[in-house]
Amino acid sequence: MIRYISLQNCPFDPGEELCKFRSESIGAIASFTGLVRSENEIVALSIEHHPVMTQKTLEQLCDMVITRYHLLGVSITHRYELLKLGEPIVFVAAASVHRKAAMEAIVYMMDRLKTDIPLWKKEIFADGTSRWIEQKQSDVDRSFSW
Amino acid sequence: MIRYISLQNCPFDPGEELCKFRSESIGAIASFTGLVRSENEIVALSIEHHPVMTQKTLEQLCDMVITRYHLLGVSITHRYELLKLGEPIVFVAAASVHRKAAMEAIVYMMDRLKTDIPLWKKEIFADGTSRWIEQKQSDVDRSFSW
Amino acid sequence: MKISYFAKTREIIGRDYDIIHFPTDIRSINDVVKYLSAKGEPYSIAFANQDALRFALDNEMAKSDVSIENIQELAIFPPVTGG
Amino acid sequence: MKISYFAKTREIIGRDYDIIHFPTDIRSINDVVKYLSAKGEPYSIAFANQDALRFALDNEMAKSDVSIENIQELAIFPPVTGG
Repeated sequence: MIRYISLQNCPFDPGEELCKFRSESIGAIASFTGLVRSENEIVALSIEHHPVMTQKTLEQLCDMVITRYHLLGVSITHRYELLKLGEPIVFVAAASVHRKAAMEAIVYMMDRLKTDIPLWKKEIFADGTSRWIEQKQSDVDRSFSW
Repeated sequence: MIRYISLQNCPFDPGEELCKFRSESIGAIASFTGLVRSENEIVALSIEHHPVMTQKTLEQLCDMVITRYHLLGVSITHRYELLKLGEPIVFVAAASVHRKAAMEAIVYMMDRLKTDIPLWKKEIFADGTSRWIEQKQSDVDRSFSW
Repeated sequence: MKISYFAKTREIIGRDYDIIHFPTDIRSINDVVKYLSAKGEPYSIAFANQDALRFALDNEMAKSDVSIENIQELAIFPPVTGG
Repeated sequence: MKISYFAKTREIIGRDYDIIHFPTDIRSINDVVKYLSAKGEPYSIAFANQDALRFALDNEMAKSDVSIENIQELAIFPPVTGG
């Protein structure tokens, strides 16, 4: 069983994270990367989190998804503090025997992350002002649908 | 628009492939990697393909998935000839503004690849014997379900 | 009892946490929110829309009607936007 | 006309392709398969289960009832197992 969790304030490389799964039992690896995109003319994104709860919730999520999808490996990396445009915010990956489990697992993980992890995003603009991002009702609906 | 297609007989690194998407419009990248796993006591996998048709079909698949899911980028890498245990066989990735499109696109691409691409896999055993893999009815069913 | 604030809630309150000794009739998270709101600004502003608040008791998410008995820390924050 | 074989079909036939001049009454892919099967082994073995055969005419997948008129190459192979 491969299980990586990283909460970090420095940039990471999703490609490196993807390569961490090495096992001759693994037939399928699905991954998802969420990135800071240029929306609302932002220049950066700032993420605040509740360190203890976030770490614990990520560990619980990993355990849950491993059981639910019979995974051979799971990986979650999440940034906090200041992120520049184009930088990865979050990376999740799931490894399994067949493709269906790995693919469903990353959809599930992202839906859960959106509503269960105590992280808050703030848009930073060129003039130095900022605005907290509001939770999307579509994310809440997706999370409840599981 | 980022569009990579590679049919190759040498190993590749899914991590490097994942890093090819660079654009400040991209908010989401989903990827899938299929690997040679140790099943039926195989020691290797051999893949035969129809070079002209495979290249053409992969190009058509890329065009189709870009339109269908409004993607900002798509990537497909597929090995042929001899593959060792644990090596990646296929890598697909899709980049989009929001996560739903990228995630659905990789599921769609893999379902199509399983039935539309003229590639044939053969299991190679330790005693030098080999056996062609049969098409799975579940793959045919999934392909028709779209 | 330690009351921690995060994100927008923290910014409105103007600090990361308070240490408050509540009267004995303050039993649930709801009671805490009402008690602090009654003190006026900045609490009354931060807690004006209670539907937009989430709570955690000793690092476990909790509904607002849960008891605070034997709890060391209550965290108050807006709906999360991670992932 | 060039008839190409792939994978298991190629292995049973024992070569990558044949160049065959068909009689004029051989008009569809089905006709080709019947004509070759009638020649006996290895064709009769390779084409024994026609449900397990797929076809391409000049690099385009085709159903077995399609005409081979003006076609340069017919490819015959088992169901694909890529991805």
